[in-house]
Amino acid sequence: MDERTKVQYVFLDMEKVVLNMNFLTGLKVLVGGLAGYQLLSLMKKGTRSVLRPPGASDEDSFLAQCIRCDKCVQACPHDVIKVGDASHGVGIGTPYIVPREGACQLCEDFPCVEVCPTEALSGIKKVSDVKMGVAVLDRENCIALKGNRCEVCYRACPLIDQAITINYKLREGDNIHTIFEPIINKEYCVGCGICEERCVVSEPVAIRIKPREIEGLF
Amino acid sequence: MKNHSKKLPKWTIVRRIVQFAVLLLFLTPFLAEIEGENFFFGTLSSSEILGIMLTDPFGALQIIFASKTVHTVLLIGAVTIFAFYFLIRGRVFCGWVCPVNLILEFCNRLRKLFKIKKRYDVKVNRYTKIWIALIILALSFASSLPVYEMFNPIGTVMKGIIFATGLGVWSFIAIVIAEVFFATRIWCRSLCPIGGFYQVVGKAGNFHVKIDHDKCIHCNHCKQVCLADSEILVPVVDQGAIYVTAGDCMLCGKCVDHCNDNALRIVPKLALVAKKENDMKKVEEKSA
Amino acid sequence: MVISSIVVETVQDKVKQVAEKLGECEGVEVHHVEGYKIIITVEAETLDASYDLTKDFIQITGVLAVNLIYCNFEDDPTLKNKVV
Amino acid sequence: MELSRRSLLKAAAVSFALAAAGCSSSKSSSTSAKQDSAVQPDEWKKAVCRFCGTGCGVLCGVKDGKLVATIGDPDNGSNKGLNCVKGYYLGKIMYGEDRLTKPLIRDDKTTKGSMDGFREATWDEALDLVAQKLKEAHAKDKSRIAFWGSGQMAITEGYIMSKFWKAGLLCNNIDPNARLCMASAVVAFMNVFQTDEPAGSYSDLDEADVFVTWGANMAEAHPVLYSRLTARKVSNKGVRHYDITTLRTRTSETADKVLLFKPQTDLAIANAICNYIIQNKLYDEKFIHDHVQFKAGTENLSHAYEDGYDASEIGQKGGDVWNIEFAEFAKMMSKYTLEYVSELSGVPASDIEELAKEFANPNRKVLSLWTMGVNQHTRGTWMNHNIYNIHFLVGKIAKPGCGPFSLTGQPSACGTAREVGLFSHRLPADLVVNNPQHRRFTEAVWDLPEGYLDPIETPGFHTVKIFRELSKGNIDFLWTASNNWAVSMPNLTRFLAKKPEYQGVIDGFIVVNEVYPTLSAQYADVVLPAAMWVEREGQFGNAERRTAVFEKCVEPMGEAKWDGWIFVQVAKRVLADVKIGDKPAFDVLFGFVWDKEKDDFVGDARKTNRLLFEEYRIFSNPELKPAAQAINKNTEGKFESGLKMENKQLAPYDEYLSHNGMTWPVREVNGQWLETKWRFSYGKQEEGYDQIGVETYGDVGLANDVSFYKSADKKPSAVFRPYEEPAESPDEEYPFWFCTGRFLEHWHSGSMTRRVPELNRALPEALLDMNREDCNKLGIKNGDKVKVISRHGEFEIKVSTAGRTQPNPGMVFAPFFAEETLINLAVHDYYCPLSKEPDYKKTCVRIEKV
Repeated sequence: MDERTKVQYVFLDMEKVVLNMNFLTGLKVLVGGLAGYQLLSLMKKGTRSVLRPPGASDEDSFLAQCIRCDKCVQACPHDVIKVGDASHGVGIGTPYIVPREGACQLCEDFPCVEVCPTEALSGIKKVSDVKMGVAVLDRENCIALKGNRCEVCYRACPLIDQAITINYKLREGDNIHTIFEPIINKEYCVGCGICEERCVVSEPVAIRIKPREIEGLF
Repeated sequence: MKNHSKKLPKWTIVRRIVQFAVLLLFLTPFLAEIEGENFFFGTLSSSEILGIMLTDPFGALQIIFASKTVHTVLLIGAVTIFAFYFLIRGRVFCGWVCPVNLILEFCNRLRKLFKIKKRYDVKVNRYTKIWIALIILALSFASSLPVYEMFNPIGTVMKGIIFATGLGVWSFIAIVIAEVFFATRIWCRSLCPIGGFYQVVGKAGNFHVKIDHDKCIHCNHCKQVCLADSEILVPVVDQGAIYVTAGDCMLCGKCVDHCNDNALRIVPKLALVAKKENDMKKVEEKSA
Repeated sequence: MVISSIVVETVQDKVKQVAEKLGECEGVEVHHVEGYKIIITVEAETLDASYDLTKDFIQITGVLAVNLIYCNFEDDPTLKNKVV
Repeated sequence: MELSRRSLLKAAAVSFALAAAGCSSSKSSSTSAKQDSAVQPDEWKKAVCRFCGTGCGVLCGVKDGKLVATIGDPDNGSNKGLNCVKGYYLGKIMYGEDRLTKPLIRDDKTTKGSMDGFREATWDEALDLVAQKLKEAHAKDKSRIAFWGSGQMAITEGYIMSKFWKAGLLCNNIDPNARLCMASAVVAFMNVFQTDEPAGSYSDLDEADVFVTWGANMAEAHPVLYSRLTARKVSNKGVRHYDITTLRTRTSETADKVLLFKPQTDLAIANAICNYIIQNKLYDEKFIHDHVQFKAGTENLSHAYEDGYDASEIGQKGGDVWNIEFAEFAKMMSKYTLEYVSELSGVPASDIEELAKEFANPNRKVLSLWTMGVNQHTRGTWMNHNIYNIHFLVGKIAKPGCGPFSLTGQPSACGTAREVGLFSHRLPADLVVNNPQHRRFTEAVWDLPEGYLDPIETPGFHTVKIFRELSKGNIDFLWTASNNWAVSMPNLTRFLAKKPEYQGVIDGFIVVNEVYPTLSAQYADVVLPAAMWVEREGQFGNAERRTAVFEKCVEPMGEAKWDGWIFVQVAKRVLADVKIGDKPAFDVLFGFVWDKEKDDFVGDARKTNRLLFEEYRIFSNPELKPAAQAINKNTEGKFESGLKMENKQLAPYDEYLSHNGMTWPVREVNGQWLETKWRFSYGKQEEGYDQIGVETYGDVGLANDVSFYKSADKKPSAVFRPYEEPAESPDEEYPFWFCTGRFLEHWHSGSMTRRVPELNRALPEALLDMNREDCNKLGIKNGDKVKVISRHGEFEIKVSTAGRTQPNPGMVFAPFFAEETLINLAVHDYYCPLSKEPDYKKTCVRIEKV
């Protein structure tokens, strides 16, 4: 058998494929595909405010790169990584963290990043490489700002005295007590969420993590 | 006359053992959580065994299309798996590893057991799954999302057992319903894009079902039990080819086990050689 | 009810007028004005309605940019159907 | 519901936007709905926080017989409505899901160590059993019974127990958990001033120029006081804070200078400061002349680990002191040069010198503050002495903003443990059992025949001794209340029957008054469910001598009963056949508060507490009882001198209710009761000075306008105390110092705060703080589980390098609040030979990765 026969053979297969494609089925697939595309683009907007595990790049490329294999979930020794369900839109099957229910403990060796087969979680060598988000203090509900000695977020912070520092200021109308005001330093805060997990105020929690890079949609 | 007493379905037994072993393997991290390192963990999308990264090549393709970049880690894991199936036969994955197939085989048995009659038995061309796979890759490229991984019932069967989440559960349920009530093996035969992917890869497989034309009595048992599609056996049984070369063959060995005349065997043979021999046989027959 | 928060950036000396204008829109609430930035919340029945409401903000004289910051759409009835 | 959810969502949305836009302001015109408090209380009652020694005032909101809210009392001058996070959630401590509400009896001793094996019982059955066991053991040998009380008992409760045990059972085996916490301070106070508790008050914090914290992590352990210290610093640029510590804590973080010393060398650092002051003649000559007598004492005390230590020769004479001249004192000090001490302690000589200069600077008011780092020390009493020595040399004591101020750890360590005399060697109001005049005075107050208390002239078992004897099977009956010894005692490996030779805790009969199934309850034979915090009326005495009343707000939960009621019920049963003179003993001791017909106290909570307090008040107001006054004034000349009991004069009970508590001595001036903020300091009583005390007993016109009228010869003692080696030092086998302590979120053994979900969430587990360098050496990662092993025991714990405390290499730290991480299994029980307070700060351990 010569080379030509071989090539013929290959083409024969291809031919079969094309011939076997019913036009109508093809149309259906096409329409379905387009509809799916529309749906996906819409759903994509739905994942913006979810906190991703360490090493996630911006949301779009994260969604592109995450193979939804759940290895990070299995690798997390603290069982805090959850898997997105249908309500996460296209984020379905992707890992995320709800700090209030279990914050990232910033393991020294980052097993979640270590096991990621794609680059969805990557680029983390040390804690300061992490940029999951940034903590935001709810100034209305924080009891430390009212003068109570709380600052649980500050003492729980794994980057104590860097990511959260205390601003000592005299309490208004009281010259013998100080307000220990937690200050979040964006350049150091990695967004692990331990502060949110530990905060003693509920409904609403007085310190929350704003997921990284929330950008305008419009 | 030949002895028609039932013989031991050797291939099926071995295959079942492998299928369940794989299932167990993926459950090990959950069945026995050993502190520290598990020798295995992960899902079918991506896993690690003894520290070796294994990644589903079709998933990896989607990631590459979606992210428009190629990463070495991803490649290493995917190429390892790809090479394995490339060397043996693409759809060995479907026949021997995929849990969905296992479950569908089981469903099929149940259906037979309960004698559920299908009012429709929809048939879709077995090449459709290649198109689906292509569309998925195109969609992944266009939407920057690994599209199939969001619905993938294969990953979900595992995850489903473990986490019970994901859209894949729904696609899986849909598949089961279709299997039991509407169409026989339509998912595996015609729709599953991973099957489609491996169907293409399967062209290059180096293991084949071989027929001994002297023994074949054309009883067509083999076609009835074929997990892929009976038509892949047509060239060997009816047209004189020696090897089953269709990309769809899963090397499940069902045809071998069910051939009462021992006409079928699974043999290693380079793909090109097998094709060449097939062609020669054809030429011979024509000339004869 | 879909609730979104938006930072509207304006020409420095138009910030007051813009804030007033925005305040007049239904479902829009102005929370804070600082420098050239205005912080508002938008309430609408669905995501699409939110979008319709906010896409015209850029037309208001003095508005330089409209940035969506946060959007809670879990209560959007249309989305619910689509997803499941 | 929907509306509030919406407003919350909106508030969150706005906060994100504010942050994203980089807006600084919180004064947004946000319309987010204020969280409307779910329930409006019917009435607000006054109480005192039941945690640390600060004594913050709180208001309790009561509705339908339930405590629905607690807030800081804005009218309380001390905390002005502020609380720490524990105080913020104070009310929730009463409503943990597993409150004990029925008496429990264990029939099978082998089930000890768990709550299994208990059966519910009636009060009568439980009380009868307790009384019977107590009576049996008491009849066998008085030394075979013991009561372990607490600085968390209310004053009247401590008073009842003290009276029952000392006068009713004529037994001195009664001690409080304050022994683990304040005993070194107490013994030093008695040695130095012959009267307990500091001269100053919290107001000193508002006036000091220099703060020196010695082994005190105030930022965590005295949160609201620390807010006050910080306020002084924030509002006055020149104010400096020196933190003298063995490991960096949150307190170090705000200090201007941290003097990080090798454990135990604080003794030498204080002496180096004294020496520097002496060598450079920076001392206040006139003050020394007018007020100070110098002494030296026994040295080379060795270490109190063996059971026989107290009875040994050195154990017996360890407390001896004798007078010396100033020159001799100076000579003894001269060894402690900056160079020598710097070498010994690891603190730069320049830092010690700088601090010494601050002390010596006549224009700077210096306030020394200390707690467990100084007290829980194998030379705790000595270390207290050494701090006083510095203040005496420069005359900085008993003046506003100036002074050595010992902080307390518990809400009523002063009020109950110390003032009521719940110690094995004490009687109420600074009196001690081995002084005949003190016994006579006590007999007079308690209507006992003369000489009745002579059987208790020998002090009983101190805390560590009680538990050592219990573990060896030498105590048959132990009763504890308001404490959790099975978590807080050191060397639990010995005390919790983890060794075959120490099974006493299983064999002995143990009664525990408890509110929750703590580890102590799990080792009990009988658990008596006690009323908690504001389920009864009570009184606390805090670190600044402030006595304050907390009102009863709600009924005790279930069948729980007031500790006072439990004590008296048992007393009634035990003393049934005992007579004092010709009267039934029970009637003599408790007849005045007990209604036999009713089988209950004569009045309600208020009346009963008032009656008890008014009797207790006679101790410090002897004019209320002629027989007592006669001994106080020594009118018959039977004794060397009078007693000056009025030095800690108390106001009538109701005065404390109408004020937010008052600091004793409280003096009656023109029908007004006026508190004293600065004892021994002459000035107007109205302004908080000790005018009446100084005028009555002391001398006006001495140096600094102070007069230490309660001290022998009106001169307190500066006692030279040298540096001596710690009990254990790191070696190859046990290379780490292991220090223990407390954190802000949890109170002591965590039995209350860990049942408040918010607090438990804030700090869910105890971690071992380690230095990263050490971790790297041992291959340990943050979060790894390790085993901490000492010569005495071991426990497992997770490692943290997060930095809440920052130990230097060679030092590790863990808090003791978590009963699942029982760190005291490894902590040794070496104690200060003088105060018998164990050293929790310096166990040597090794660390192994699990």
